[in-house]
Amino acid sequence: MMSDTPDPVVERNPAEAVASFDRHTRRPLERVQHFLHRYPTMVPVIVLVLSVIAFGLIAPNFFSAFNLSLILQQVAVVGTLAAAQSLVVLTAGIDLSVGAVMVMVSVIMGKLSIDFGIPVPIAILIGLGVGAATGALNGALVTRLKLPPFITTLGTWNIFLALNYYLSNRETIRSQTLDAEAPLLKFFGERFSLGGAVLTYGVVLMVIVFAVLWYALYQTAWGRRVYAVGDDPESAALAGIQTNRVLMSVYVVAGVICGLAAWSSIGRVGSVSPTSFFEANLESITAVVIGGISLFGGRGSILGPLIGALIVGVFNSGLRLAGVDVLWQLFATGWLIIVAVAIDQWIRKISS
Amino acid sequence: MMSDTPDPVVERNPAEAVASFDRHTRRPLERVQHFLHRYPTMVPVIVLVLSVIAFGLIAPNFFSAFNLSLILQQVAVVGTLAAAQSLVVLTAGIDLSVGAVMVMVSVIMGKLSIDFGIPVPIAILIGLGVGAATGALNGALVTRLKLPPFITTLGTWNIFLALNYYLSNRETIRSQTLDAEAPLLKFFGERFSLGGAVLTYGVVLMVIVFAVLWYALYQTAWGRRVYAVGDDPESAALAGIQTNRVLMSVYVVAGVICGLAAWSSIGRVGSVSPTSFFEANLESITAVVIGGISLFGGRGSILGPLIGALIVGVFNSGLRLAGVDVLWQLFATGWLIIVAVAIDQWIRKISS
Amino acid sequence: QEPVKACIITKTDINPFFVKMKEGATAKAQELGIELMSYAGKIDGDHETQQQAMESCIAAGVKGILITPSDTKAIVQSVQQARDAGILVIALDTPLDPIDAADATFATDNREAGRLIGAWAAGRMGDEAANARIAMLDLSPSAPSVDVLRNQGFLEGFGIDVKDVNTIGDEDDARIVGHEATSGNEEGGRQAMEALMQKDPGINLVYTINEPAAAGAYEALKSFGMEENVTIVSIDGGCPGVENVKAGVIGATAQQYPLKMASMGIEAIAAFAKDGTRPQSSEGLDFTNTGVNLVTDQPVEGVDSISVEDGLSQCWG
Amino acid sequence: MDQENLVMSQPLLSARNLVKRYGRVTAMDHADFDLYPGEILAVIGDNGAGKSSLIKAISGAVQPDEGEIRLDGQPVSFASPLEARQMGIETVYQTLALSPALSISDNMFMGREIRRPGVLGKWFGMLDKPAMDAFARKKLSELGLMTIQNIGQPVETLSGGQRQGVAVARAAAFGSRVIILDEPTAALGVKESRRVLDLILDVRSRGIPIVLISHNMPHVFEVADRIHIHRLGRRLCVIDPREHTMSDAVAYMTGARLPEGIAA
Amino acid sequence: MDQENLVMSQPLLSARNLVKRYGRVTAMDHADFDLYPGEILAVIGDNGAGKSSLIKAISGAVQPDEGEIRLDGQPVSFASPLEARQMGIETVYQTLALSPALSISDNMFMGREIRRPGVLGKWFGMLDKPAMDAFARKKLSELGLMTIQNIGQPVETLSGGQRQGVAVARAAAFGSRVIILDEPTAALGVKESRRVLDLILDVRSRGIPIVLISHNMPHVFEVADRIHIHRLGRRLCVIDPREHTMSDAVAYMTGARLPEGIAA
Ligand SMILES: Nc1ncnc2c1ncn2[C@@H]1O[C@H](COP(=O)(O)OP(=O)(O)OP(=O)(O)O)[C@@H](O)[C@H]1O
Ligand SMILES: Nc1ncnc2c1ncn2[C@@H]1O[C@H](COP(=O)(O)OP(=O)(O)OP(=O)(O)O)[C@@H](O)[C@H]1O
Ligand SMILES: [Mg+2]
Ligand SMILES: [Mg+2]
Repeated sequence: MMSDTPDPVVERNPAEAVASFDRHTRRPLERVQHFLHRYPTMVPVIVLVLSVIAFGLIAPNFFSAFNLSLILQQVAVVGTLAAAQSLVVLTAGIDLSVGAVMVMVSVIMGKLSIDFGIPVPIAILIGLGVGAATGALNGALVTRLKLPPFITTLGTWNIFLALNYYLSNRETIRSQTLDAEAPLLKFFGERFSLGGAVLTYGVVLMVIVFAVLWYALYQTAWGRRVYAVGDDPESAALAGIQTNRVLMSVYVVAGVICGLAAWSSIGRVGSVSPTSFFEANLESITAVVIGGISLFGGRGSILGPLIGALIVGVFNSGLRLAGVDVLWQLFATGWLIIVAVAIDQWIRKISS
Repeated sequence: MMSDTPDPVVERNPAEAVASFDRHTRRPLERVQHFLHRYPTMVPVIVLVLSVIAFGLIAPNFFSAFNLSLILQQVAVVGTLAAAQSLVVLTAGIDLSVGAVMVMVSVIMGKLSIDFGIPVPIAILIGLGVGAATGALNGALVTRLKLPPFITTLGTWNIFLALNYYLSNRETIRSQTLDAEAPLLKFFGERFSLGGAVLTYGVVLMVIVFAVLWYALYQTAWGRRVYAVGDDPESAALAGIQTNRVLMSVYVVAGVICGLAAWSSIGRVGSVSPTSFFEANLESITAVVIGGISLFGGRGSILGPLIGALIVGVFNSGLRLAGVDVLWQLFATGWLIIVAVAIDQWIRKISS
Repeated sequence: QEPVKACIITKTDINPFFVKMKEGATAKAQELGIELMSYAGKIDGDHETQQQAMESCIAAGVKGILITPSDTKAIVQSVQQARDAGILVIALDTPLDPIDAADATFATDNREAGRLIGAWAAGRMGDEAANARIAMLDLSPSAPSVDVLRNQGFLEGFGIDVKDVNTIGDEDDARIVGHEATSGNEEGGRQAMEALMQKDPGINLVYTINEPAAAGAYEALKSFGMEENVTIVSIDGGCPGVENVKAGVIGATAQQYPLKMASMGIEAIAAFAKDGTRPQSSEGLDFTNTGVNLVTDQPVEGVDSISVEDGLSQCWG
Repeated sequence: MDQENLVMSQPLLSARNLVKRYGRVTAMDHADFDLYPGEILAVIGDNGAGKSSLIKAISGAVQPDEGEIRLDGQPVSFASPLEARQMGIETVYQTLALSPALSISDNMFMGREIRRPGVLGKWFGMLDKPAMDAFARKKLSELGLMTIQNIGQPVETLSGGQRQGVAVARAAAFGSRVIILDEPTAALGVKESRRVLDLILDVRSRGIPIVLISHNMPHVFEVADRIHIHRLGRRLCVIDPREHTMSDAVAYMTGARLPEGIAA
Repeated sequence: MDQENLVMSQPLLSARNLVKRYGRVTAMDHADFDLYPGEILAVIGDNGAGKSSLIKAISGAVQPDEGEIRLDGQPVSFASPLEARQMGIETVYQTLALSPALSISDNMFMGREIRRPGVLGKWFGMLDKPAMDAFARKKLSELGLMTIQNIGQPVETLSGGQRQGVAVARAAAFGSRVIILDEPTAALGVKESRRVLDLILDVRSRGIPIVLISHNMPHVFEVADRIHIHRLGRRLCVIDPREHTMSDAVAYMTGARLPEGIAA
């Protein structure tokens, strides 16, 4: 039975040594799985590319610079919101209030500028401050009262929605009024061309937000701590991380990003509309999930949700251009979520 | 230093022995906390009683047998749905699709009875079967593809909503039509008096569903396994539980309960309305959470969500009777969620 | 030659009113050989999805767009983009704000619809109107424009001082028992009615935002044993609603004509595509009134109405 | 107990050529295993040698990619731990596999609950809680490991040692053919470890064979009849503790020395 | 190293009358503790005696309800593990406290990351990853515990022993005043345990005192200068391993015998 000569080198790590036995040939499917397992961020990218190609084939006009840049414009707001959502999800939380915060802040920025005559830059700063404050409220409930984030933000969602209706009196501030009195509020809706494609500054904002978050998460100590807290809060605390402080900072930063998204949304909508973006919560969560960030925290690349938001945008736009009925768009979106995450799961399977 | 004689009895459990030193006097607040810690189901009951008293004081007409029985009628459907939701949450899942399933099943029951002339009892059975099938779909996605329940049901929610609109063509089946052709569908809306209070059979259904679940969860092996799977699926699997089978059964039972809720909802609404109960998902989750079931699974009493649903009903009714504006009702609901769960958390604090 | 393309964008795909409107447009478009794409918001008030749909329509190179705006002010910018791209934009059912932001508006006057049922209710109650106890069953806490127009129109028609005509609930007339949101469906209507009945069991007049809410309110009244003493008025004129008028569930409803709006809209687009003619507004109005009729079998003097029979022949859905 | 005789008889539980790969790691690489009736077999080896993987394979917790398992000479294949349990193989896993929020008695009977006699049990699946509690209490007292006052106490309120005791008691109570213990004393103190060793000897005296995985050489040499040395995912050899010293065993298991002339 | 002299000098780290209650359980009941410069102090005791609780209190992981902790004679109070670390007290907890999804190097520097020199580091908080990786690799090689090829590998892909190695290396690398090890060898094999013991002796030879909690008496008696025996939530006594046998220690710690004449 002792066919194999045991290895005399004691230092050698058994797992490594055992691993070297693993030379069974792989089927092509397994190779793909392995490649994607090594580069998990590629999964949403591939889904994105495939869906762009698919819709390019079935939907007329889909594959034009105009339409593709339109998709970017359309996802800019939800994409920015998805950046905020990602941060919270990375800490194993979920933020159901992002959409309500965004709309409420846009109303505040608009009201202050138009009705109260406060200089626009100051109104914007106050708006961002309110965003930070909403984040601080969520963060305080999560860290001080130890409420689960789902419940905290379910509660604050209702609260911010009510405040939004109250503050706005459910009235839209018209585009013309903004043009006349506070054009800066519409800044992120302004267009510029970039080699045939027409983009808005809102798109640029989204990209910058993700780039900054990428830097912060991968290149600074804060980012490593966010991952550690999301991964295993108890271990992080014992390893000397002030987990409450990290969580608090995450919620506040997410709140500020919601504030930026609010500003961007004014440019996108063209007016201050208190009833817009009702679905932004769920859309941001969908983008995060399709982007491969684990709802259990600590795992996933921040660039995933950017791709996730684009996938959702491509799907919506493609289905619309293909003339699919609203009802079947809903139907298809349901399957998109399931299939995208199932693919992701399949690729991650071999790691467990 | 050796003032205390060490205990010579080796058998004695050190933790117990050390525990016996604990004789420091307790402040009254701590006593309350301890009492509630021992009987955690009492927490929602106390919140319920307090809110009934509070609204009795501020809202005219609130404190009548008539109004209290009306609240019961109002919560019957969402309460039944909360029973389904509780089961899923006990397994550390969440079911965002319950509301959509319920409305879809009610449409199917109505369509089959009225448009296809299928005998009503058979239409009802088919409806319950469809409920079971939706549960089986959710369960299969969760157990076979290992998708997180949140995502699975986010997807199927969209799908069932689309199917609901498709099947119903968004058309309501009128109350009079049902009275003429399928009165059985409205059975759970029928009233009877019970000592001054007027109740519907829908209320009875809700109570029976909770009673049966209580029995199944506490008195049968299945129930113990549901808790074990929710508590720690890996340990449960190693302890010889077929976790996938348990999860599947939970989703299917939840689906059937959604079917019962669908039948009950026809009685409540009086007609078959594909657009009703849009908010039922979130309301059922709110009831479950306020009822003290942990979103992390495996903890909490099944009777909690019944109380939780009543609390939400009392709040809605009380705020309306107190003449609070719709907007501030939303606001108050937000705080209700946060405060109710914060109290729960405070009571559980000493256990960790 | 490529077929003419057109879009229809409705508020939601849930409400049968808009579903019928879409069906009317689809039928007409088929008849005229127009390729029609249809979009809808996810709920009433979902502006963002409508905006995206506008943009997709522009990208698809359509000739004309029919839209029932969720946010009448906010959509103006997208409408302008479309018009700049040479597209004919027609508002259906709900005018834009300002109304001339669209090339044309084919609408029911929702305020007028409210006034009609208000006036009918006042006439029906006669002197008792002074003792009316009124329940107002609105749409949602976000109070979209249709909610405001119908609510305030009803109060005006009934003869109540509405104060700010853009705000629900700022009235101080003691006859109003309260306002509750219904989400425009049966369950919401029932809950809201139950709440208001408890506040004041003497309610004798119920305004409802639409007929599903009215049906729900009726269920509530029935459970209180009060259905005989209370008059329900509503707006929409869908077939189930008119049936309910016939059955005595609803006293009167203001009927609108979504199919007509939609087919007129498609015809206008066809004409525009052919030779660039733009639709004209009705005499003396800044929009094309597609008409609203009060449907009741208990006509009241001074308020024009049609019979339930007629209502049924023209109902939708 | 005559060990030589035991080795001569047919193995009760055996495995040949088990292979299990996790992605790039091969946890078991053609591993063999033999357990004879009535013996205590210790399994020792480095961290990551694949001991737990071997145990999981023969207890149904993982399915090997290749290889064959025989019980009483008959090939078996366990799709789940439940199936192994139904064949009388009871395992205490390294992670204990207890449900923290459930009671001691619930945990002991997990997956094999006792129903009420009569209609209630048969038709309504009603559990016989008093019987289960009484049995659980008896088993724990037999073990003598602890003085648990409340059998309905959630397991999470027990100390680490008490928990390990519950897991061991569960296995000892229900294991009718084989009991497998994966590092049952790792978290235990001196006194508690002693109790577990006594329990092991006690179970063997009832004729039930035991597989004991441990890093604790004195324990292993104290109780084992044979020692299975695992290395690099396979069985390197089996030694008799009476013929080899602890340092021999350590040398073999770390690869410092080759076990000349001993069959794997 | 002359142990008598050590005992004479002032304790580096000491605690008096520490009390910690968890609901009804008193985990520490007026516990005392003394660690002298340059010594290896073993802490032994039954499961649940309160050893980990004591260690958590002096490392800032839990805040005692009563009592006093002194470092170099100065009263200190650590609100978090971070504060203890900043004072040079480094701890390997029983649970290791590693973040599974993060890399070895991320884990080693968790909470004390190195920034780039210059503007990038100062203004943009940019991490100096090459420096961190190089340092982590050096420390792991010094430990000699493993041949880790990729310092950027997530910790969850390591075996249990390798993980414990990372945790020990982290403590050894940064502990400038005191290193506390709570059962560092529980999950380790014979060979790996040996390495950790060597490391402990090595650290002491650098003059840094060590607190070692272990249930393994041979290990304790091999390396400890003094043995702190914990029982029922408090220090029962401190013994000199050269003057007492293992069975004395076990007898004291289980309460079978009273440690006559030895001061707690
Ligand atoms: N689920 C898994 N996924 C990936 N690798 C695994 C898994 N389980 C075990 N391994 C790997 O297989 C090898 C053998 O692990 P196993 O747990 O069987 O070792 P062991 O001998 O029990 O070690 P220990 O003494 O530390 O318990 C290790 O390299 C381990 O990392
Ligand atoms: N967070 C906590 N909540 C409640 N009780 C606790 C907590 N931590 C410790 N205890 C209890 O305090 C007592 C002492 O626990 P501790 O972990 O300090 O023991 P230990 O001596 O380290 O034991 P072991 O040798 O098993 O590690 C035990 O009875 C334990 O159950
Ligand atoms: Mg193992
Ligand atoms: Mg400990």
